Order: sequence, then structure tokens, then C-alpha cells
Amino acid sequence: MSRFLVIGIVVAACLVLLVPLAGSQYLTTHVTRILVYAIFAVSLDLLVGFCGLVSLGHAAFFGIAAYATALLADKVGVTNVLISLPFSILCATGTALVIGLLTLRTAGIYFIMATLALAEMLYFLVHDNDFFGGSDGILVLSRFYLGSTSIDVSDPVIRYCVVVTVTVAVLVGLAFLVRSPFGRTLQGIKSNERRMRALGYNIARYKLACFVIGGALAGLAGHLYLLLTSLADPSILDWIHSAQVLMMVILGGLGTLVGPMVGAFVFVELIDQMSVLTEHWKLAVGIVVVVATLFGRGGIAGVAGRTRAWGVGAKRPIT
Amino acid sequence: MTKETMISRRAFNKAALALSAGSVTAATPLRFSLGAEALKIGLILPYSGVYANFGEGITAGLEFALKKRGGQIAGRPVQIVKGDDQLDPKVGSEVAQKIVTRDNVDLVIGTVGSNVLPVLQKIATDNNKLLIVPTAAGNATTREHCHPLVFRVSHSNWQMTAPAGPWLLKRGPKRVMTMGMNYATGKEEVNAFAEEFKRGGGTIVDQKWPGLKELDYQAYFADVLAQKPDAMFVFFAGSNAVEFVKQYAQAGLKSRVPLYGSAYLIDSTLLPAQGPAADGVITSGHYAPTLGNPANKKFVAEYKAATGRDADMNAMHGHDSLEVVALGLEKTKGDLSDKAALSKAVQSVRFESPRGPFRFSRARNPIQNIYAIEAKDGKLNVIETIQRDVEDPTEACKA
Amino acid sequence: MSLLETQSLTMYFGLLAAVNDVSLRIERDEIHAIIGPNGAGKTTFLNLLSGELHPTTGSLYFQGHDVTRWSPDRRARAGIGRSFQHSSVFEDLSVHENLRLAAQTQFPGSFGFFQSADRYDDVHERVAEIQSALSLTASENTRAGELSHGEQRQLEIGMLMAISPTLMLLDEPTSGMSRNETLDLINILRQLAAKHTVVLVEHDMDVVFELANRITVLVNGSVIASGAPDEIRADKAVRTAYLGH
Amino acid sequence: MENVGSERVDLLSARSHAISYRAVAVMEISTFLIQVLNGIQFGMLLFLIASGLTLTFGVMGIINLAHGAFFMIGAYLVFQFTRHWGWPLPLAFSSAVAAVVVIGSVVERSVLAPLVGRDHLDQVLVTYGLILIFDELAVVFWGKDVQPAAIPSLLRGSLQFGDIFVYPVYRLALTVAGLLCALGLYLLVAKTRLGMIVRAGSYDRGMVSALGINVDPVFALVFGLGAALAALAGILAAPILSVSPGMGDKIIIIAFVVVVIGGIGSIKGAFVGALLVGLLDSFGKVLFPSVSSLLIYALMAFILVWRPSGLFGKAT
Repeated sequence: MSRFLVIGIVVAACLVLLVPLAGSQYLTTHVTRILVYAIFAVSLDLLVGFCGLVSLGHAAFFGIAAYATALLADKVGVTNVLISLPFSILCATGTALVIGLLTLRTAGIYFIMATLALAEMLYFLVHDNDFFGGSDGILVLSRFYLGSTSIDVSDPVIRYCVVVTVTVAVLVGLAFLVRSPFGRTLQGIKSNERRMRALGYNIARYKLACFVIGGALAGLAGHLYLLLTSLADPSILDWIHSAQVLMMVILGGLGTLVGPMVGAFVFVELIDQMSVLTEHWKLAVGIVVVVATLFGRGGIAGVAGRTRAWGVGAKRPIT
Repeated sequence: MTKETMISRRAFNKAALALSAGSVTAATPLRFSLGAEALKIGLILPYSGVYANFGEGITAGLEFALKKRGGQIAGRPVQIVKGDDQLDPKVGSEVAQKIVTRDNVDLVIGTVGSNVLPVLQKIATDNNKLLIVPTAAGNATTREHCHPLVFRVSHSNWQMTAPAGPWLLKRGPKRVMTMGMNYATGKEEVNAFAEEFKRGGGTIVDQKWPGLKELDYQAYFADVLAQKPDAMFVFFAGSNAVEFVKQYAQAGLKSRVPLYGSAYLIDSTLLPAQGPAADGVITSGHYAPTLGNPANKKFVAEYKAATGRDADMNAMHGHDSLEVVALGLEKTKGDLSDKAALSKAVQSVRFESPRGPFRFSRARNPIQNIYAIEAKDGKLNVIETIQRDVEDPTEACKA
Repeated sequence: MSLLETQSLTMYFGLLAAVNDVSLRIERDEIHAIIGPNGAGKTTFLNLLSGELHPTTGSLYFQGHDVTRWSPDRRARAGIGRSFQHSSVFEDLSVHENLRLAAQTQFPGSFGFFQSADRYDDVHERVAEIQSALSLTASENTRAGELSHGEQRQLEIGMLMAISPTLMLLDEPTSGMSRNETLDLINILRQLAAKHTVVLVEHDMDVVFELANRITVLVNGSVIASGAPDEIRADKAVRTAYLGH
Repeated sequence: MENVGSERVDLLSARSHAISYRAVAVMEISTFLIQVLNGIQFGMLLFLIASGLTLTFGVMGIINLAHGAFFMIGAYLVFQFTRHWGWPLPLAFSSAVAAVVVIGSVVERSVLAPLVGRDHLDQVLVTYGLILIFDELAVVFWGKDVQPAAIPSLLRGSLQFGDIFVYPVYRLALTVAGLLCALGLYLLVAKTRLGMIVRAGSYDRGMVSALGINVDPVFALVFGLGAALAALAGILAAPILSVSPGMGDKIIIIAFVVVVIGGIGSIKGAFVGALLVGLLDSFGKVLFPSVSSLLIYALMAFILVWRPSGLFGKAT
């Protein structure tokens, strides 16, 4: 890892830690939201960037976990994060396992469409069913706590601290994961599937493992999202939501860990600023997406990597 | 939460906020003695997405009303901070968070989608802001979720269609089939009608719930012909309403099974696209631009003169939202710091709205007339008043 | 028992029989070359052996097991390794990483989720051995995609060495190589042949006759001759049908 | 009060189930026929869009999410030409199709051609960006309101046999138009040189360039044809649907389902897929109303599990 990157991460970490001290509740929740999307984006990057699995149904796992958390709070009254967090991740993981088993039989566009189809089924299941709150979703009115009721996770600052901790844990975990033999194997699959098979790798099993881990992490993000907004509604299961996260990953840079986080930040801010500037912000966002994809190979991380003057070494082929 | 405990907690919350966040703005005294301090109104509406024209119409109506008041409310100049919720709760919660906590507006007006309203309401009330709801009509807002600082200017879903039940029975039809878009508003409006229709002795022969993403309703029409109901009562809105009304007429059903529905089926923004297919369709609602009362005639004429646009339900909602704020704040002399007094002042607002006499129920939903509106040659004509002073049931509201 | 045996192996693409009724035995420790004119079905035959293709009819036995329906990775785990005609290395990854990915399959204990891949010493040693055997040590951090063609072919062989298969299937290993590179590779292959059974598809007759101890000639998907190099050299049918003189 | 309310809803939905099951039992032959007609008609509409999608993919290898934009632009242009400029319908109709072909070619040359041979991922993102751009341009030019589109006077009214069998003339016309297009496409693919290339492409895209064909004009031609078909679909559908920004978005996903069910690149597959989806949609709404929305997705998931490359797709 280059010195520049280390310095960058340290500076970013300091900034992140300073956020609550700035005293603006908005800033705190805003950064919380970006971090939640950063986890979500990085979980999708594990599929797309490290394993070559382009999914348009990734929001399903995010949504399932958010709904699981909301239902647990609304129907059972459990608002202890120590219970609802594992529960919701378990739900997302189980869903990812089933969807993965079904969709990984297909490849290429068929895989993209199969993931989209299954996610749309979940969308309609939730949307058309009163148990899930129908089109308006489930709004959790009670507050969430961590372990003991004295740690109020619905408080913006405490929630922020929790989300920062989780984000760091996810990043560190993934940094180890992608350097492990397992992570290297995924990169090999993405690079040359046929060759991996000839070396004796059981590709299907690795892809499924990758898909399920990605699903579990998306579930983690979904759980945190619910802590943030208290609302689980069908729009979080929509394929458009998946497409947006995919854009974050692409904007930031495929196959990197920091890229998708930067992408999440840029994407959220882009829409935010554009929608303030002009009513026709979709036009601007559309143009940015088209241009960035056509010309900005490797996303922001890639462009930064190519700009050697910045000191980001482009020598290392991977990571 | 009762008003008393809420008020006593207000000061505490404010202090806690100032302490925990060290926020400068939150700690600024909200005393009104500064006189010229601008009144900041957060306006959160869908300006993009399928209901964007709702957002536009409400904004136009609101700005018209503000202009008529010389840009001032209770002697304070008004600053409007707009936010586009895109009819998406994910976006809505972000925008609401920004406008309520960063821009620190004095009160919030919003929104249209009943899917976005819950997050908006949560953020507004968590931060002790007055919330005026210009359109979103979910029953729960002024029932289970009712709150002393949340006032709705439009109507509840129940209010829109329930009176049409007994009214339709009196007109003749005894066996009615219903159809409604499969989402909360569609279900609430259609079920309110169906319930009252059955209570009066009518029969609901079948209920259809087409999905939001469906384009083509033709497949349902064969069933309508087979079951031969006396009438059809429906809820559709936006482009789906255009599709439904056109397809219903094209299928030759309009002359066989008369079509009734909620006023969203044929509002004046949709009517040009529906064309002759809408002729003779009768809807129940709280407003039509052709209402003959003096307040409406004045509103329609002045609105047209000022904006060049034809008045519609959305413009009226925008107009009335601002009127409610203005009349309420005049009673408190522009002071929003005492939430109990503020709530009480707004609650007691009464005026002649373009839709007819306007006052709030105990649950802070309007008590208003519901009319039968017929589409004819590109116009919406009020053919009779279905029921005067309709009030949404308030039992579920404990606050 | 032969190491590998095919029974009436036949592969149709549409109406065309790319491989037609081929019954062949590959004995342990031999270097068995498959030759034939372009379009004779050599690569298709190799793909049938490695499992990339499944035959229309016929069957395939490896070490006595019927492997006809086995997937390529299962065959690889059972000991059938292959190289590809067009270099098929991991272009985005470094040389070292290419070899490491191959080598780690041989150490079941090396599959962790969290410990860095570089911490597994036995894998590391294996990679180092191969790198020095193939003189790739100097370029171990180079992206495989940036290597010269000859080096990529070597890396391809190196990955095969790393998984140490019982049976090696080599698809035109010298294609596109210079004379010197070819000579180097012949030396390497000879060393490999000492430890492995090799099926070699090759069009360079010098290489074939230099290395092979059995040769099978395919024409239009069918075997027209099979035997020791001298027999093949002398075979009239082969000379007319293939060697052209 | 609210508890009573939710109980009430349950009772009502249970009741509507009972009714629809009864409807199954006694579904009369005329009702059945109408549903078959509906299914075919919706299927033909889908086919017009799906055939363009599948052509673009089969020949160029491009997944174009923005194909629905051509559907929308076609409808808007006819609206613009007839309502604002007062052109006669045939002129408006043909000009709109021609204009969409021009727009399509510009898009193809400028944005999609560079994507040939690149990741599906890039294609998905760029064409998603194009959706945003086109939808918003529609708002810029024509506003957010729904615009009118009338049925030509010749095709108004409905056919009636007996009491129950009533069917709009326009829908029959739409079905016939769709079938004619399908026939035309069949002839094109079966009998012409372009068709040969298309068939080669759906089998193996490498083959197209291996045949030594200069691909650029072929790509342009195929893409233009696809855009024209989508525009035609939009124009024909405008009188029964609504002309509004994003009108293509709802239908494009269903069209993709059709393409995937049929097998990407296969016109025959698109035709069969379109009929399957059309019929399932039409009967599903009546027979299984509570799950009708997700039926077509379930069908697609089922088919992909059974045949991972669709019904007529090339096995990978």
C-alpha cells in the first residue's frame, strides 16, 4: 500500500471522527447515510469487482434485512440491535443462498436478468402483502438500543459511532478477505474462469460463497439503514435501487475497497447537489453516468491510480 | 403524548440538542421580538417522478397565496426552502433531514406521497416542527399517527369516498364492482366506499386490485362484462388513471356499466389526456375548479390572472396550506416557540376555502363538503353536494 | 490398465463429426503426440479429454473410472491438467499470483478466508521452485498480460507444473514461439515427461519427433494411424494423407 | 377502529378470492376467448419491443436498457406532429418512425458503438444513464403532464357478439399489426442476407466478424430496425396507454423478461416469449389476482432454472 493511500485513509478517518463534533445533526446523519451506502456498495463490489457477478438484484438483501429488522421491532417489539442485527443478517444470508443457488446456474445477461427477476418478485411480494405494510412499508416508532437500553442507537451521534465502527470492521475484514487465498481465487475467477476450472477449482461453489457473503454484507447495510430511517418500504427492494448502487461501485472503481466508498459519497452528493441546482437533475446525473462509464475506466480509483503525479502507485496490479 | 408533556419536553429537548451537538442555530433564541426575522418554511414535495405535477401545482398555489399576502405572514417576511422528495421515502428522509435539521426551518409543508409522509412526519415531529400536509391522504396520519403539530389540509382517503357509498345506493346501483390500484391509497379509498356501500345495503360483487406497474387493464374487463354489475367504483391516479379511463371507454364498457370513482380518477391535469373517454364519469371529491361559491370564483379568476394557469385541486391545496399557516400564525403573532399555543392556534383556523367552508376536526383533518363531480366536454362540473361537513372518524386519534 | 482410455469417442457439431469414433489408450509415463492437418479435430479431442466438451457418444475412462460426464474442474482435481492453445493466463494478475493460484490447489490446508495468501509458506516454496525452473523469477511481479508471447507460454506450462497432474494435456505449447524459445521449452517438457504422462497436440513435427514415444494421427476426426514415431514416419497412409510426400 | 379496519380488508380479499375461483370454474367460452385475444394483443405489443432488443443483442452483443426510450419518443413525436403541428396522421406516423430511426442511429454511433465488446456491466450503466437522459428530455420538451393520444376514427368502437363478447376494434388492429410485423421479421430473418447475419449472430457472435462482413453498416441497420419497431409499438400503444415521461420504463423490463425467456438473440424466442408472457399476464390477472404482478417474473425464474439460456437461446 502506497504511503499516499495510508495518509489519505488516516486523513479521511480523522475527518470522519470529527463529524459529530461539528455539532450539526444533519451532517452527522448525512455522513451516517453515506457510510451505510458505502457498506452496501462495497458488498456489491465483492460480487461485481472481485467475482465478476453483475447483479441487478442486490438491493433484495439490503431490503430483506431492513424489513426483518422492522418486522422484528413492529410485530415482536424487539429493538435490541444485538438481537435484530444477527437476525436480519441471517435473513439476508438465507435469501442470498436461495437466490444464488437459483441464479448462478446462468451466466452473463441471463444472470443479470435472473437476479433482477427474483428481486422484483420479492418487491411485489412485499408491496402486495399487508403483513409487510404494503406500499407504505413499516415505520418503526420505537427507538433502537444496543444491549442495554442506556445505549440509544436512535440517537444520531451514538448511531453514527456504531455505523463508523461497523464500517471500519467491514473494511478491515474485507481487506483481509481479498488478500486471502479465497479472495485471490475470486479474482482468478473474474480474470479467467475457464483457466480456473482447468486448474481444478469448483467455480460454482466459490461464486456461491461470494454471492452469499456479499448478500450478508448488504444485509448488514440494510439493518443499519433501518436504524437510520426507521422505515422499511418497497422502494428499497426496487431494481432501480440496485442500479443506483451499481453506479456507486462503477463511479468509485471496480475491484477496490476504497473505490465504492468514494463512489457512494460522490453519488449521494451528486444527486443531492444536482437536485438543488436544477429540477432536471436526472438529465445531469444521466450524462455524468454515461460519460463516466464510457471514458472513466476504473472509476475514480482508476483515474486516481493512473494519475501517477498524485503519487498513487499504479505498479501493484491487484488490491 | 399529551400536549403538556410534549411542551415540557420541548425545552429539555432543545437544551439537550444544544448540549449534545453544540449546535449554534438550535441554541439561537426563537424569540420573535427581532421583528423582521424571516419565517422559514420548508416545502417538501415531489418535483420529479410520477407525481411531479402535484408538486408543481401545490407550489404554484402556495406561491400565489403568498404573493397575495405581500410575501409576508403575520408581519414576517417569508423564505421558502424547497426540497424534492421524488416520491421516494429514501430520498424523502434525506431531504427532510436536511431541511429540518440543517436549514432549521420554522415549519414544514409536505408532502404528496403517503409512502413518504411517515418519515417526513417522524423527522418533523422529532424536531418539534409544525407540519402541514398539503395532499398525502393516508388515514393513519390523522388517526393512529395523529400528532398535535401535524395538520392536514387536503383530506383523508376515507373522507374522499366514504360518503359516495350511501349516495350511490340512492342513485340506483345495488350491485357494484370495485377496482383500485394495489397500494395503500387505492385500498383505503376503495374500501371506504365499499364499506359504506355495504352498510347501506348494497352488494360488492367483486374487487380487483391491479398492480402499480400494470399498463393494461383490458384483461379485467371481460370479468366486468361477465358479472354485469350495476356500476363500477374505482380508484386510479396519475397516468394509470388516464390509461384506465381510456381503456374502459374503448372496451365499450362505459355505456354498459356506469363508471364512478374517487376524484383522483379525473382531475383537471388528467382530463385533457383522457378526452371524451372521461365524459359522463362521476367522481366524488372535495373540490372542482367549477365550484360556484364566491371564494372559489375569486380564487380561480385571480389564480389564472396571476399565474396564467388554470386552477386545480393541487393549486387549491397549495393555496389553503399557506392560508392555514398564515391564519394560524396571525393568532400567535408570528410566534412559533410555544408549541401548545401554536397547535391550538392552527387548530382553530376557520376560513372560506375555494372548496367551501374549512375547519379542522379534533384530529386536525379538515371538516369539509364532499361533492359529486361529473366530467363533461373537458370540464369538471359539480352536479350535487354528496354530503356537507364530512368528518373523518377521530376515535383512533389520542393526541 | 491404461491411464486413460477412450472408447468410440464421437463429437458432433451440428452434422459435422469433429471427432469420429476414436478409441485410444494412453499409457502411463508415455509422451503421446496427436498430430493431423488443420481442422482434423485435435483440439476438440483434447477438449473432450479435459472435459470442456462432453462427447455426443462414446466414453472416457481415467485410472479405471468412467469420467465421461465429469466437469473440467473435477477432472483437474482427479489429475488431468491442461494447457491451452491460445495462452490462457490471468492477464490482470502478476506472474507470481498466476502460479500461486495454481499451486494453492495442491495444499488443502491453504484455504483461509482471512489470513493473507502470502503467508502460506509451502505454497510459496512451490511457486519459487517453478519460477526458477522456468527462469521467471525476475518477472514475478510483472502483470501476466505484459509478458512476451513466449513467456506467457512458459507461464502456462508453469501453472500446469504447479498443479502437478498425473496426465498433462498440452495444446500446441510451442505455437508462435521463436526457435530458441522452442528449444528451451523442449528441454522443460522433457524434464516434465520424466514425472508425468503427457498428451501433446503439436504441429511442429520437429518437436513431435523429438519428444513423443507414441504418435496418433487424426484426419477429419478419425484415427488413421497410431504407433511409435518410426512406424508413423514409415506409414504410407500417413505420408499420403498428411505429410504430403 | 383500526383493528376492525384491517380485519375488514382481510375479509374482503378472502371474498374476492372465492369469487375468482368461482370465475375459474364457470369461465365461459367467450370470456376465455377474450382473454386469449387480450393475451395475444399484449404479447404482440411486447414482441415489437422485444424483437428490437433481441436483435441488438444478437448482432451487436449490446444490452440496451434504453430501448424503451424509442417507444416513448415515437409516441411523443406523433403527439407533437398531430396536436401541435396539425399534420395528418399518416404523415405524422411515418415521420415519427423515421425520426426515431435517426435518433437511434445517432445514439448507436455516439454511445453504443464504443460499447461493443465491452462488459455487460458498462452497457447496463450507460444505457441506464440514457434512460435518465431521455426521460428527463421528455419532461423538458413536453412537461410532466400526461398527454392525449386518440384512436383514429376509423378504428373506434367495438365488436360485439352476444351479451358478453365485446372487443375494441383498435385492439384487434393492434394485434394484426403486431402479427404482420412478426411475419415481416420472419421473412427478413429467413430469406435475406441480413437475416443470415442475424441468425449467425444469435448462434455465435464471433461468426459475424469471421464471415468477413463489414459490421458497421450491419449494426446501424439492425439498430435502426429495432428502434423503428419500438417507435411503432409506442405509437400504436399510445391511444391505449398514456403518453408520459417514463412511459417506456414500465414496459421495457417486461420486454427484457420476454427476451430472456425466449433466449437472447432469437426472434423466434422473442415471439414465443411474448405470447407466453402476454397470455400469462392476461389470465393471471383474472385467475390469480393476488400474485399476478409477480407471475411473469416467476415464469422467467422457472425457465432460467430449467434452461439457463432461455427457450431458444444458444447453450453456453
